Amino acid sequence: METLMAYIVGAMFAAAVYMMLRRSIVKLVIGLMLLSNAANLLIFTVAGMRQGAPPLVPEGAEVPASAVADPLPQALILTAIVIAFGVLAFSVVLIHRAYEVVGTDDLDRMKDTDT
Amino acid sequence: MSLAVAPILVPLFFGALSLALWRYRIAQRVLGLVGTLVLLAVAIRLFQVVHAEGMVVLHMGGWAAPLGITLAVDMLGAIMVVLTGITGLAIALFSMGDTPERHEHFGYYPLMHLLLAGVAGSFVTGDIFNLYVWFEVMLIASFALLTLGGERAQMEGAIKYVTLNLFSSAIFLSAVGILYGLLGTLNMADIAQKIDQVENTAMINVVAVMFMVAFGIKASAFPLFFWLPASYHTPLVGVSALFAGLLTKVGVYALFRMFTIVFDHDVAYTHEILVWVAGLTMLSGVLGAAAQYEFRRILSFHIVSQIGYMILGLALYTPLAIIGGVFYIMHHIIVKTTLFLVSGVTYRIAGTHELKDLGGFFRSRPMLSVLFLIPAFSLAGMPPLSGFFAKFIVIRAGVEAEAWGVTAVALLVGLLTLYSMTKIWAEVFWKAAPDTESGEPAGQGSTVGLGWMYTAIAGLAACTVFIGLNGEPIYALAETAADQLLNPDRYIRAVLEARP
Amino acid sequence: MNSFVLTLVYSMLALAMLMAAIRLGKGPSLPDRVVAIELISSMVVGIIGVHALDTGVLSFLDVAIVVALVAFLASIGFARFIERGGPRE
Amino acid sequence: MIAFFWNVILALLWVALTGSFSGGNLLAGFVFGYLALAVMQRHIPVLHGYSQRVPRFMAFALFFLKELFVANVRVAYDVITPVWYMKPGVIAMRLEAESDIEITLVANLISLTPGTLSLDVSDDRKVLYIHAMFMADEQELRDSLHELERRILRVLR
Amino acid sequence: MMLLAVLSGFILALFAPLICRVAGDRCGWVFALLPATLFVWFAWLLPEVMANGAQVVRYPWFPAMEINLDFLIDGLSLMFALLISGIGTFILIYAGGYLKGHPYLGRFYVVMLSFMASMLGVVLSDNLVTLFVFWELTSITSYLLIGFEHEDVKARASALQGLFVTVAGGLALMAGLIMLGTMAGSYSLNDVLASDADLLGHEWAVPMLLCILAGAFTKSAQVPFHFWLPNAMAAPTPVSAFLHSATMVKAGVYLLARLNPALGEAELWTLLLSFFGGLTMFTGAFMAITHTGAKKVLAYSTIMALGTLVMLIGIGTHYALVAFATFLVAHSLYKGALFMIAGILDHETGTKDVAEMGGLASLMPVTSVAAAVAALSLAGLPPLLGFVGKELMFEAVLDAPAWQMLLPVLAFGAGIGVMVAAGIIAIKPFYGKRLETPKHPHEAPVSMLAGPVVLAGLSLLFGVALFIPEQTLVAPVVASLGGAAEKVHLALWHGINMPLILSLGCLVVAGLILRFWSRLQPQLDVLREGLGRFGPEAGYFRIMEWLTRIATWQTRVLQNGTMGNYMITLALTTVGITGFTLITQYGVPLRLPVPDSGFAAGIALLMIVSAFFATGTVSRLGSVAAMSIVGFAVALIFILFSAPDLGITQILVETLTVILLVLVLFRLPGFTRMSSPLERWRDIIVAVMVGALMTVLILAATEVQFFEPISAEHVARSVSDGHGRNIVNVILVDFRALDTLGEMFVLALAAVGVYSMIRLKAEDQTA
Amino acid sequence: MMDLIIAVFLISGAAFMLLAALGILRLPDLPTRMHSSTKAGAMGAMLIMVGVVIGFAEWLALARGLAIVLFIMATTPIAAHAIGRAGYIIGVPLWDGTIKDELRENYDTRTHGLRSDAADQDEPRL
Amino acid sequence: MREANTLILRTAALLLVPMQLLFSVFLLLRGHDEPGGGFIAGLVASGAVVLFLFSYGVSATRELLRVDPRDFLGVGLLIGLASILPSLILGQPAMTAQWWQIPLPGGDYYKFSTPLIFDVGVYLTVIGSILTMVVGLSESEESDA
Ligand code: NA
Ligand code: NA
Repeated sequence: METLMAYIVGAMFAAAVYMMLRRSIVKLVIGLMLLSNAANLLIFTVAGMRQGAPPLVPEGAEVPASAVADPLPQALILTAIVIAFGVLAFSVVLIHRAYEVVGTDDLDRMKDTDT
Repeated sequence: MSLAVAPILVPLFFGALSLALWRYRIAQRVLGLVGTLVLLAVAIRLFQVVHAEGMVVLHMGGWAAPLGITLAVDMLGAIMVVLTGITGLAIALFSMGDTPERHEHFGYYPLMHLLLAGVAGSFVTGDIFNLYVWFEVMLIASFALLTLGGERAQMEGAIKYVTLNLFSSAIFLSAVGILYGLLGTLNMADIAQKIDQVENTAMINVVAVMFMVAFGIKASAFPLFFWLPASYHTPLVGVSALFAGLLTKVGVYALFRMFTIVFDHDVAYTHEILVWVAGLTMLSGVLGAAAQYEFRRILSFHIVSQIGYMILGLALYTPLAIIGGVFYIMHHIIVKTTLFLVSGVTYRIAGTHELKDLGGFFRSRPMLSVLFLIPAFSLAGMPPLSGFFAKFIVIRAGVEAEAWGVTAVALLVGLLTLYSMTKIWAEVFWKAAPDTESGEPAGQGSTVGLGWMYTAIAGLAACTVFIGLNGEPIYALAETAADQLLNPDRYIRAVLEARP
Repeated sequence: MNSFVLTLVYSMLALAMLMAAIRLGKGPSLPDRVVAIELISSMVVGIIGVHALDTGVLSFLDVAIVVALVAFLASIGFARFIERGGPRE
Repeated sequence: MIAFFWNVILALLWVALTGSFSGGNLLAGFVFGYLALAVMQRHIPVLHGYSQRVPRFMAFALFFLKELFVANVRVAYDVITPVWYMKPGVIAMRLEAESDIEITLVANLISLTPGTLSLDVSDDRKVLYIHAMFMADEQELRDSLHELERRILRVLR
Repeated sequence: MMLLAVLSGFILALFAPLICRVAGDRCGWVFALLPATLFVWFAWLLPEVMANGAQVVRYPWFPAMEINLDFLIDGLSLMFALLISGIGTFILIYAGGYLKGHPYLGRFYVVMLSFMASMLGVVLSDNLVTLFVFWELTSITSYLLIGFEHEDVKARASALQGLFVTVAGGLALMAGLIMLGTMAGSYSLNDVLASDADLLGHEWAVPMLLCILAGAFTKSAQVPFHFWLPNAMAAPTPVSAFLHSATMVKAGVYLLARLNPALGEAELWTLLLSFFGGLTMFTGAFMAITHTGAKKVLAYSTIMALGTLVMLIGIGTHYALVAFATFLVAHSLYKGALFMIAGILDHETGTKDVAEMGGLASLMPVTSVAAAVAALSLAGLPPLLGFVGKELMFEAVLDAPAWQMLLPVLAFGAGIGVMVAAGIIAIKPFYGKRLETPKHPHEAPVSMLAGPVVLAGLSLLFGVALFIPEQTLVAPVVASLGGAAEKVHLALWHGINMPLILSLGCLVVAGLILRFWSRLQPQLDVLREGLGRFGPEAGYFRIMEWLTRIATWQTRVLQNGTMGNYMITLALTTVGITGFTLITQYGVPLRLPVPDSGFAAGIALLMIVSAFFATGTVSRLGSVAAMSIVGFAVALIFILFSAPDLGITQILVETLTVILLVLVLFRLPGFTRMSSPLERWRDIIVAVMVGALMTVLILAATEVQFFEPISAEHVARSVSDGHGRNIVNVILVDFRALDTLGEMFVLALAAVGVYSMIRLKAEDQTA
Repeated sequence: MMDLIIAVFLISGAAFMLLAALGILRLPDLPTRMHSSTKAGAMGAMLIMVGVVIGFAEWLALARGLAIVLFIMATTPIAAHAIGRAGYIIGVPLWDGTIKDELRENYDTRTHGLRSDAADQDEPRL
Repeated sequence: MREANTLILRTAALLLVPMQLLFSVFLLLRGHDEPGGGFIAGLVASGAVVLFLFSYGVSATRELLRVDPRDFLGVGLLIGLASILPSLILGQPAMTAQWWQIPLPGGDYYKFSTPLIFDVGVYLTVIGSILTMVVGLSESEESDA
């Protein structure tokens, strides 16, 4: 599965970057969403994927009966998901405000600060 | 014995408290000052302990490394934390006089505290993923601070800032993931120790390079710096100053941390890249500044350029070079903050940042002029200010390492920096103010609160003079820091062998 | 559980999801797409159930509960958006 | 509703008293509680008719499942076959249900039954607008809808 | 004591504004007390140094970097110190008169005193770095002095030019000094001069030499860096007088003289110094006669003198060294005097153009006499010290080891030039027809006359009583330069020899030129303009212009404001550097995907198809809808691969994201296609490159695992030590609770950011 | 035997899902598609849950299964109502074969008010 | 403007919101042992309030909550930080978990701990954050309309 996921995640990164390269700020949102999903899946994939063995200890047991999926990357991804959500929420509102203030959704017309 | 986490918890606490008291503006202001003062106090205490004991290691939650998150404060970390405190306090003081009421109503102070928490967290943590988390805390606090005014330029700048930094975060996160996949650990000391045991370091190099890109973006290294000049001149001046002083330095710090303690396995490859990065960063930043005619824009481009010097210190990877890099970081945080704060005063008085519309300040405000000249000449590396010694050490390291090309660039960039600073000096201070009879700035702005602002600026300027005139003890600190960075074994042992 | 049955069920669900996704892609109106999402969230509940049985991990059912309880909020959000006069596409 | 609440509390009390928190024990507690309430209902006004309502609910559930299944098959047939047999349309249905809960439940259960979909309630809450798929015999449709409403109300009232 | 002596200027500078306020118009006299005291003290040190040789006084400052406030006291440094403090005394007095009533007099003295102190620091420092520190301080302070009349655009430009050129050289000097220090193994000048190390045989020798010369040449205004000096005349006259006579520009000369014992043997040193020195000498003299502004003429004559001094160090013979020392003293005296006189002239007449002056001698008798004496010294006529210096110089060039014929020719030309210049300064304004000037001239006040009179008087006194400079100044200097002090013997009359003949020749030609001076002016103007167009100053302007142009171009290319370009750069940098590392060091681990679970593969495919749909669709809402399918699919992947917590979180977050999006998207425009097909293809290529990199990275990373993950311990200790059966949650709230703490704050920050953005907007609307 | 029952429930559930998917793919307009998705989807999920609960044969599974079914039954029609209504209000076109529309005339597009008076006098026959 | 989806949605919300809130508390409390925890629970609870918000509008939601969402935020963060206090007071490394067995009637114990307090802090913070954003956005939407 990791091999397939490698291609899938790569494709997702590509899609994310493509969207982030668009001139429309609205599309940027989609790019950011894809980007964080791609990064999370990358961690998930690289850490190794195991089916049907969630890192839970059965009631009454000290340790899981058999090998379980690595819980640490899961914790990391959970953190990353929530962080990405916060960032995305902020970005969405930022983009909205930018659109309101600048009056265009064309990134190429938001050059005031640079030139 | 949880001193190591204090620089994080203090601003977090004051930030949370300010948020809880969001209705009370005065409370926010008081907490702003008190919080940064306490932060500085604990930072200094932490520094003292580190100074005495070499390193402070804290296993959070009592989980010994590498199981939990371990905070590991060595000299570099301690220095950075103290600088965070100093900058924080200066900004808080300045903000007392310069922050519009409506910004105070909408979270200015909590955001400031939490930004400091993120910065301090990045400096004390010894865990790579935890570093990511503090980066994000810092980043999103900076996003919010950047957009706090709601102006057009802020929005435009923020979009670039946000997007490019998120790209960096994604690469950072991916690199952490791959690193974990390879080594199965997140603790920096453990990573370093395990890398030492890896024979074929090809993949380690790949990850190292990814970190280099991610931190390079945060540090605004060439060719990844675009977000910085696009945004740093847009927010409130206090915010600009805080960013200018601290934020990019966190990226630089991360490079220093990772490319000494952790990725020292193939210096010939990794640090050679950094040499190029350093040279090009210095040059492109300073040229960018030369093309600008707006006070804060010039300063912003100079951040980029100066980052190059710091990276150069790391890239040359000799003890002296690392010392120079650390010294440079210390100097630059203070000086850059001061310069931005000065721009705040001129803006307050004249209502513009455009050089062509400014003028007459030497005539009307000699004190401010002196307070500009000191950091400006310091930034340009003029003796006997802090910047001179910073530059001198790096250049000397460059000469001793026979890195002629990049050393020549560093020298040239110093000259061009001076050019920019004199440009500001001539236009803002020397030149008579345009459009006024008296040649003095028009003075639309209110002068209420200027006292706070001057206090902050004067305090920081005193720091740069102090470092300049009293380089020896500062050098000794940088030397200790460099020594620790170049002997990762000590760091590794301290972290992995410390008991909770 | 019989692996053939599971494979069959999985395949059917996968096919179903694919078809729903096609509707999502085709639209033509936003409500059409939302209907597809709604259906897919039901399928997700089913899939999680089957997977829980497949692996014998009861805890997965909790995920299904959350989906069943919360996923419809997206539809409500879309509906509200549509009614508030969001541009029609 | 209050009676049901009581029943649940009794069940929980049972669980607490027996000290074993398993589904079976909870169910047992519920059954014993139900019996207790059935005995008591004559003396306590809020419990009136509770014992009848539970079997009525069971019966309704079975009826509903049957309806659900049958109607689903009907829709399925039309979906699978290439030609459309359906005659869709939007009809207005006079509501017997009065309270918010009743209206909502009626509307939702109508929505859950294949072939009908509650679109909206009029502002005066007297009419439910329904999209129906098979309107070949409109009267039969209306009858079945009213039948469903009556059954629901019987469980509720 | 030495430290105090050097730093006293800085300390006094701190109080200068206060003193000015208290002492009022007489503050110049007060300030002059300091250099006067220092002069006496240095003079008092002189006999001891002559008797016992060089002394080094050490004060630790920054010992870790070998940067210390060490001072080297020998003949050379004391002679310079005496000149600085001595002339400085009169300059400070003079400035009080010249700038009387100026609103910024306090600021002026702050910088002036700092400048003086810096200059003392340069000449007295034993430490290479400290020397450099003071060196740069002179650049900074002179920048502030040149730009003193800062509301005049020309003053600002000139100040910048001076600073830019000298600091440019200064930076090279820094590199050179570091190299020198490293090669010699010490940053102490005394050690360097006494070093046994084969400095000239070291592989760094040539770059080191070139760097140091670059610093010295720029500071001392050698061709082709000389142009900043005449422009520096924008400064108030007391500044020019000080800068030109004894300080600033002499710093370079001092440095060369100082290092001569260590580096003088290098052939390159001899060649470069004598060539550029000679060239500068000639150019300065020639340019002097093409100008009519008194200060300009003097400035070029300074360049001539600087060239001469450098050339003499380069020649390096005994005569040359004696000539160097003598000429140095002579020049400091007459140049100081002449500048102050020029200042008096423009102060009294209101014009700077000598051509507009005439017949002032009767109105300003004292000034005219002082001018005459100083000018004679400048012209090199007996019995003034300038004559002795010039004779010695001719002597030196005639047997110079390098550039055999060239140097005497240049020297002859220069001799003519300075004579003409002297004539312009001393004759033209004072004698001949009385011309009307903007202001009615009077004799200058005492404060302004004291300097010229004393300095001119000394020029005369030293010329007549040659033993005084010989024993007190020249011999110690020659000793410091590595020459034979005991062989020093100065005399006015050496018999009829080649130098004398040359001098006479100069006099004749100069007389002729002066006779026809006004008639020559038009031709000279043409010449000057031609030089202005092609000379080094034009080069400077071109460099500055190119700097701006390159900077603008670079900024336009890099920081062009186009977000797409930024992203592409970032993406390609990432791909380039990471991909390069991966491919060259690891290889390309391509494997075909063989999913072990068909269903999971299906979900993954659904995910990516939806993602592509979200990217490709023209419908904004379709895109958002597709993204929620992506979210569901990701959640399913998490669930199928044993991460229920992740699955739940993903679904919840996805749902809330949709809600947020619809709340905001409502007020945003739809997708519009803005890029051209070409741009789209470019973006697709970039995106595919990033995607390919990530794929290859994952493929490689999943092939290699060096160590077992540490999480085995988390699993083992979750229940026993963490008291929880959901290991992920135990990690989140216990093992790695700090992450979660940070993450809480991230969410809170996002909320505060969002809230402030929308609320501040609401306030805008109501406002 | 038990396995067979489970298999029947699972497969029929999946079949309903498939049916729902086919429905929303094939059916001609928004309301008819919603008929297919909401009912068949919920039905499918419920059937699968029954199979799952039987398969686990645990009280906890039953409780969870019941909760899932309950939640699905509670939320699906609400979502359907919201979307259907929204789609109708913004005028997503109905299929040509639609034979009747008693809502349109009662709906005030300006105030978004919905009257009852013009409705068919459809008194419930008791 | 007519409030969207009045009757059916409002009534359904009245039924569903308590269910969701209850479920969120359930997820919170048992998150240490089974899937769940402060984040997940907080997200579910936020979902519940969002449903209420969509059905009844901003002012009704504000009444329901009684306090400003931003107060949740500050309080949640402070609770999260407060969970660190016991370890600091006891002089243990910061964030060291403390476990207390609280006896229940019937001989059982309830495990009360600082991680739980921490998780409650997370829970409130998540609710506070999301509600601050969503309520704020809805408000500005209403003021726009
Ligand atoms: Na020589
Ligand atoms: Na977390």
